[in-house]
Formats: sequence, structure tokens, C-alpha cells
Amino acid sequence: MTLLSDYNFIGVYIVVVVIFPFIALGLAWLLRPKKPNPTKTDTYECGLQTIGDTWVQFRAQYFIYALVFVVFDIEAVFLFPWAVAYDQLTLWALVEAILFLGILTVGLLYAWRKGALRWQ
Amino acid sequence: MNFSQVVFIILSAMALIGAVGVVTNRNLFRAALFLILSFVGVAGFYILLEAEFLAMVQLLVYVGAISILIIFAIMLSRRIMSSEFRASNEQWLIALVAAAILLGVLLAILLQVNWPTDPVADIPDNLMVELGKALVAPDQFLLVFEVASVLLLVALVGAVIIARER
Amino acid sequence: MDFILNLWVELGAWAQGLLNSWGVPEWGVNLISDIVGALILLIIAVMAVIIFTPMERKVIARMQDRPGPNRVWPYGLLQALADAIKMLTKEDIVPRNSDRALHMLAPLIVAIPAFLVFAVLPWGPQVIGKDLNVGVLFIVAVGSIHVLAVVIAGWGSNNKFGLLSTFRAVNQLLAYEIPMVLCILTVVLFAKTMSTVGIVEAQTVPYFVVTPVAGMIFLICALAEANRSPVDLLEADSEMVAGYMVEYSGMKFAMFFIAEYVNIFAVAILTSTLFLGGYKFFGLEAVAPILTPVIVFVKAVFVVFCMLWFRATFPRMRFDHLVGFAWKFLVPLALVNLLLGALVVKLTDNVWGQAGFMLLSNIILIAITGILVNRIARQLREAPAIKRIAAVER
Amino acid sequence: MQVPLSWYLVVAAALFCIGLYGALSRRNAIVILMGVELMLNSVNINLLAFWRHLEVAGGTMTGQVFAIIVITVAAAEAAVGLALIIAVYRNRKTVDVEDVDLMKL
Repeated sequence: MTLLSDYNFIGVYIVVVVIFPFIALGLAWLLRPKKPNPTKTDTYECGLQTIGDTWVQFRAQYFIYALVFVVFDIEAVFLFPWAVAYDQLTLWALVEAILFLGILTVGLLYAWRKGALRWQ
Repeated sequence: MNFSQVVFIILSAMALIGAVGVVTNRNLFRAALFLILSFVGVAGFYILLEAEFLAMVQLLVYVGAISILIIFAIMLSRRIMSSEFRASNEQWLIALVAAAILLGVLLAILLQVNWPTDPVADIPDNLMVELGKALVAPDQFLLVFEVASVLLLVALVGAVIIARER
Repeated sequence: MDFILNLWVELGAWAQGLLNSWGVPEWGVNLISDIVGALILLIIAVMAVIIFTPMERKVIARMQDRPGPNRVWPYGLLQALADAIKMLTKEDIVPRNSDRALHMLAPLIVAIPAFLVFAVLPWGPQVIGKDLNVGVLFIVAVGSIHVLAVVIAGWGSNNKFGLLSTFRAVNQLLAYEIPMVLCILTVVLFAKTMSTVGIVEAQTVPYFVVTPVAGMIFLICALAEANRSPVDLLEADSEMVAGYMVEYSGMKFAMFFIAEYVNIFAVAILTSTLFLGGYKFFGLEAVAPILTPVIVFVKAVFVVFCMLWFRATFPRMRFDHLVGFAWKFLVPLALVNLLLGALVVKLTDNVWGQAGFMLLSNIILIAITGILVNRIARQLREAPAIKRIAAVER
Repeated sequence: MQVPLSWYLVVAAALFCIGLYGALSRRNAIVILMGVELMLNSVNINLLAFWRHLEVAGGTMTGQVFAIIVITVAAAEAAVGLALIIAVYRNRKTVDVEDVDLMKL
């Protein structure tokens, strides 16, 4: 139960932190003026009427960056236990990690070569 | 009913409400947000199971990476605000019945077994070290460790080829 | 004497004893001390806004040779309070075209990760919210929720510029998270633990001296994650109005504002914990444990000062350069540094030996990187214009 | 004091079936993918629940490592799956699986 009692505090803290914005916004709700008018609720574009859809042509480029991120995020997940235990491992652990990172670096280099990291 | 069990019920409410939200919501973006709610609930389960590393990984990978990927895909494939879509296909009723039957069967089997109520042992203090050792030990999961990197490489290369604009 | 030395710990024990003597049951005492601890952390985090907004304005003003805010007594130091009152009394506007529920959801979420990080940041050996076994991973994992708030804000507002900025913001945050995690991994490698207190305890030599490369990369990533100029592209005023926050007014905007400054404070403390020795200061922490929070705070203010210095010195980067810099320069460099660290740890068990070898290898690494960058830059400069553009864009 | 193992199994089964229903009944490819992610999550709950209640005594880490692998596979699947969806959308302007029937006779 020692580990779970660690997280009691985290749980209480999460509750406090989640309540805080509600209190702040509630206070503002009490104090602020409420005078709605249609011009105020326009989409803000420096005073111009907004033209067309909000849907601007988004690039698949953004998606590819996120893709590379996902792969490297998971690589980090594997390396965290490795790094903590590294002191008690043999030299082979280093070789294995180099292999692991080497394979992923090939992926990064591939994406780089193919221009996936280039802004078009 | 003790404290952990109350927390468990709150978390399972989160996970299940999130899951139901994913499959019933007609707005894609909101469905993705419900999915994240479900992920967070599952991360809470991992804490209750004293697998804190996995709980953090769940947050890091599912909430921080996969859901962002899904939201990007939604933004790329939908006109914003018109994100309503034709909800279900003609076989939704069959699917519902099939899922319900599967749930029934699973529950029937699960509840027959006399599962242990309490864990058999406490968590060792140096869990992370044990995990790290297991990952790189040749007689345990070394192959898995290396194959995972190959899998990630293949996924990266494949996805980049497919998603790139030509 | 012991009482004065360990004031913070003794104070907590005394309060718990007092509650016990009143006949409060065990779980009640724990709950009350948890709630009090949580409130203290929350107040410390909110203090960041009150301390750092005037500091930022004053420091930047000095660097730009102007007085800065000087109306609100004294010397404009209460500016933050005046801002708070203004924000509280501003009208709340929800754009007609927005997705109302999501628009309201984003400000509720955005501050949560920033505050949560404070739970594991150490102010002293025992003066800490909770010393988790997976402390630094907790920070990284919780920090990734920030991205989510940005996405919800951008989508919920239904504004072209807001959405465009959201895409930029998410890409920047994602790109700089990877080198950041790799630097944290290097630190974990040397400290052999993920607990924040454990990392501070392991720093006989501050890790910024042991591995300056990781320290610098971490600082750059910290700037990007906290959205500071020169890498503040997500709300680059001249291009994006106010970025994904463009449709937010009044207290909802204030939530983003608070989140930003709490983030800066958290990142500054994190930098001092991971690289500057945290609550340690040449043995002072052993002589006077009461001073440990002060040591942490001074180090954090120093880091924030460096961030402001950066802001005043460097011009804003172009977006493609920014993301390219992370993926093509910081990530490979951090990877090489991580492997160098692994090699050094295996080379010797002695802490000083490790520090010496690592520092040496880092200096060599910096030199090699400098030569390489210089050579590539020269090639680009001497190449014909067409080729140059093609090469830069690769 | 602890939560019984059977509770985890029941919730995981419910999560799996909801995910299955989502994957079978929706038209939108992205929602189908989300259903699959839910199913993988429920599997992970089971793996870790069994690890905690039955495996810890042996001191092995199979449950944890399996869970990490499942997360890795889920991420790879999401990456490739979403890339496919984007590619399909670019060519056919739809992500509705009913409309992507080019290979059908």
C-alpha cells in the first residue's frame, strides 16, 4: 500500500487543481458586465467580416511531423527503464541500445531524405 | 466498500462513459475527446494496479501522442464544424447484438471462475530496475525490445510514404 | 536546534500531531494534510504570475532602455494585481460561430498540467508534494496534456488564425518534446533514478557542468515548451494576432495567461532540479535545511532571468526553421549525447570520473558540431543561389 | 483492501465490447480506428490486472512488457491506419468505409 498512498496526495491535488479554474471563472462570472450584442460575438478578424470557411487547406505535413513524434515518443518509453537499470546491466545493454537507436535513426534519416521533415 | 474500490468505480465510470461517447457521438472531434477521457480512466486503473510506469506511459503515448494524431487526421479529413457524419451502417443492429452476446458470454465465463480477491504479493521496490533488466536480458525480452524498434521503423517509413503529398 | 534546522518537516509533523491529539482519525489527518499541502502548492504556483509578470516587464524594459510599468505602487510592482482586477471585470464573449462547449472547456483544461507538475518538484529533501518513483516521467506525461488544451482551444474557437496557430503550436510543442525527453534520459542515466529528489541527491556535480550539451538543449526546449520568445511562434503577435487564444476574453484569457506563467515557473524549477543541483548549494543545504526552498527559488529566478535575456537578445525564428532545428539538429545531437553518456557510465563508477569524462566528451562533441555546422554553412554560402535554396529547404 | 481481480476483468470486458460495437457499426474509418484503440486498451487492463494479482510473486515482468508492446503496436497501427485514411481522403474525398469499395466486384 505504500505506492498507492503516494498517489493519494496526487489524487487530492488533481481535485484541487481541477476545482481552481471553476472558482476563478465563477468569480469572473459574478463580477463581469453582461452586455451582449451581435457585433461582439463575430469571429475576430481585426474587424473584417470573415470570408468563407474556417477550414483552410491544411497540409499533410503537420500530420507527418506528428507521426515522427509518435515514433520517438515510444522510443523514449522503452529507454526509460533501460536508463534506470543501466547501472546494473552489462556492456551488452549499451550495444543493444545502440542497435535500438540505430534502427530508429534510420527511420529519421529516411524521413529526412524523403523530405518529410521539409516544409513545403 | 473501501477507498480503492470507490476510486475504482469513479475511474470505470470515466472509462466506460468515454467509450460509450466514442461510439455514439455524431461529432468526430467530440468522439476523440471522449476517447481521451477513456484513456485517462484506464491510466487511473494502472495506478490502482500499482503499475505507475505504465500509467505514465498511457498518458504520454495515448493522451499525448496517439490522440493528437487522431485529431490531426480528423482535422485533415473533415470540414471543421461540419464534422457531423452519417453515423452507422446498416449492420449496426447486428453489431450491437453481437457485442452484447460477446459481453454476455465473457461475463458468464468470468463470473464462473473463483478469482483471487487480493494480490498474492507486494510490489518489489525496484520495479523499474527489474523492468529495465527484463527488457534487455537475452533470455527474456531482448528480441521483443529490438523487434519493437523494427516495427516502429516500418510504421514510420510506411506512414511517411502513404501520407506524403506528391 | 533541530527544530529550527528542519523547520518545514517539523512544522508538518507538529500539525499532524496536533490533529491527532484532537482525536481526528488517521485517515482524516492524512486527508487534511493532503488538502493543505495541495493548497500550498497551488498558491506557490499562482504566486508565479504575481512575481514573474512584473519581473518580466521590468527586466525587458531595462534591457530595452525604457522604464517599464511604473504607475502601480511601488515601482509598478503591483502591476499583476491591477491586471488581475482588470481581467476579472472584463466581459466574457463567446463567438457566435464557435463550438460553445469546447470553447469553454479549453481554459478549464489548460492550467491543469502546469499546476500538476508542481506535485513532484522538490523544494528540499523532504519538502516536496510527493516524491514519486517515476517523478520526471510524471512531469513529461502530464506536460503532454498541454497540447490537448491548445487543440481544443483552436478547434472550439472556429477562427482561421486560431486554427492555423493551433497547428503551428502543436507541431512546435511536439518537436521540442523529443530532445527534451532525450536530455532527461541522459540525466536519468547518470542519476540511476527517475525520482526528482533522487536526481538532486545524485548531483555531486551539477549536471549542467557534467553534460553542458544536454543542459543547453534542455534550456532551448524549455523555452519552446513554455512558449517564450524567440520561439513563441504559437502566438507570434505580428503574424497570428494572439494565436489560438484569439477568441478568448476576460477570465478565460486569464486562465491561458496564468497557465503560461505557471509553466515558466515549473520549467525553471525543473531546469534547476535536473541541471543546477536543485536545493543543493555548496553544502548550504546541510548547514541550514531551512534555506532549501530559498535556494530553489533563487535558482529558478536565475533561469527565468536567462529566458528573458534570450527574449531580449534573439529575433523570432521562422516556423520551418524552428521545427527543422528541433528535428534535424537537436534530436541527433541529444541522441549522440545520450549514447556518450551511456559509454561514460560504463567506463567508470566514480562520480568524479564520470563527470570529468562526460565534460571532456561534451567539449569534444561541441567542437565537432561547431566544425560541422561551420562547414555546412560555408558550403551553402558558396553554392549557387538555386542550389542553396534547395539545400536549405531539405 | 484491494480491488478484486474480477472487477477489472468485468470492466475490461465491457470496454472491449463497446469498442467492438464501435468498430463494427460505424461508417467513419477514424471512428473504427478509435474502436480498435479501445479494444487494445481493455486488453492492456487485463494484462496488468493479471500481472498484479498473479504474476508479481514470481518476480517476472511479462505483464508489464506485454502491455508496453501492446501500446507500441497500437501506436504503429494508429500511425499507418491514419496515414491510409488521409491518403484515401486525398484521392476520394471521403473517409466513409462504405464508399471505399473500389476492389469490390
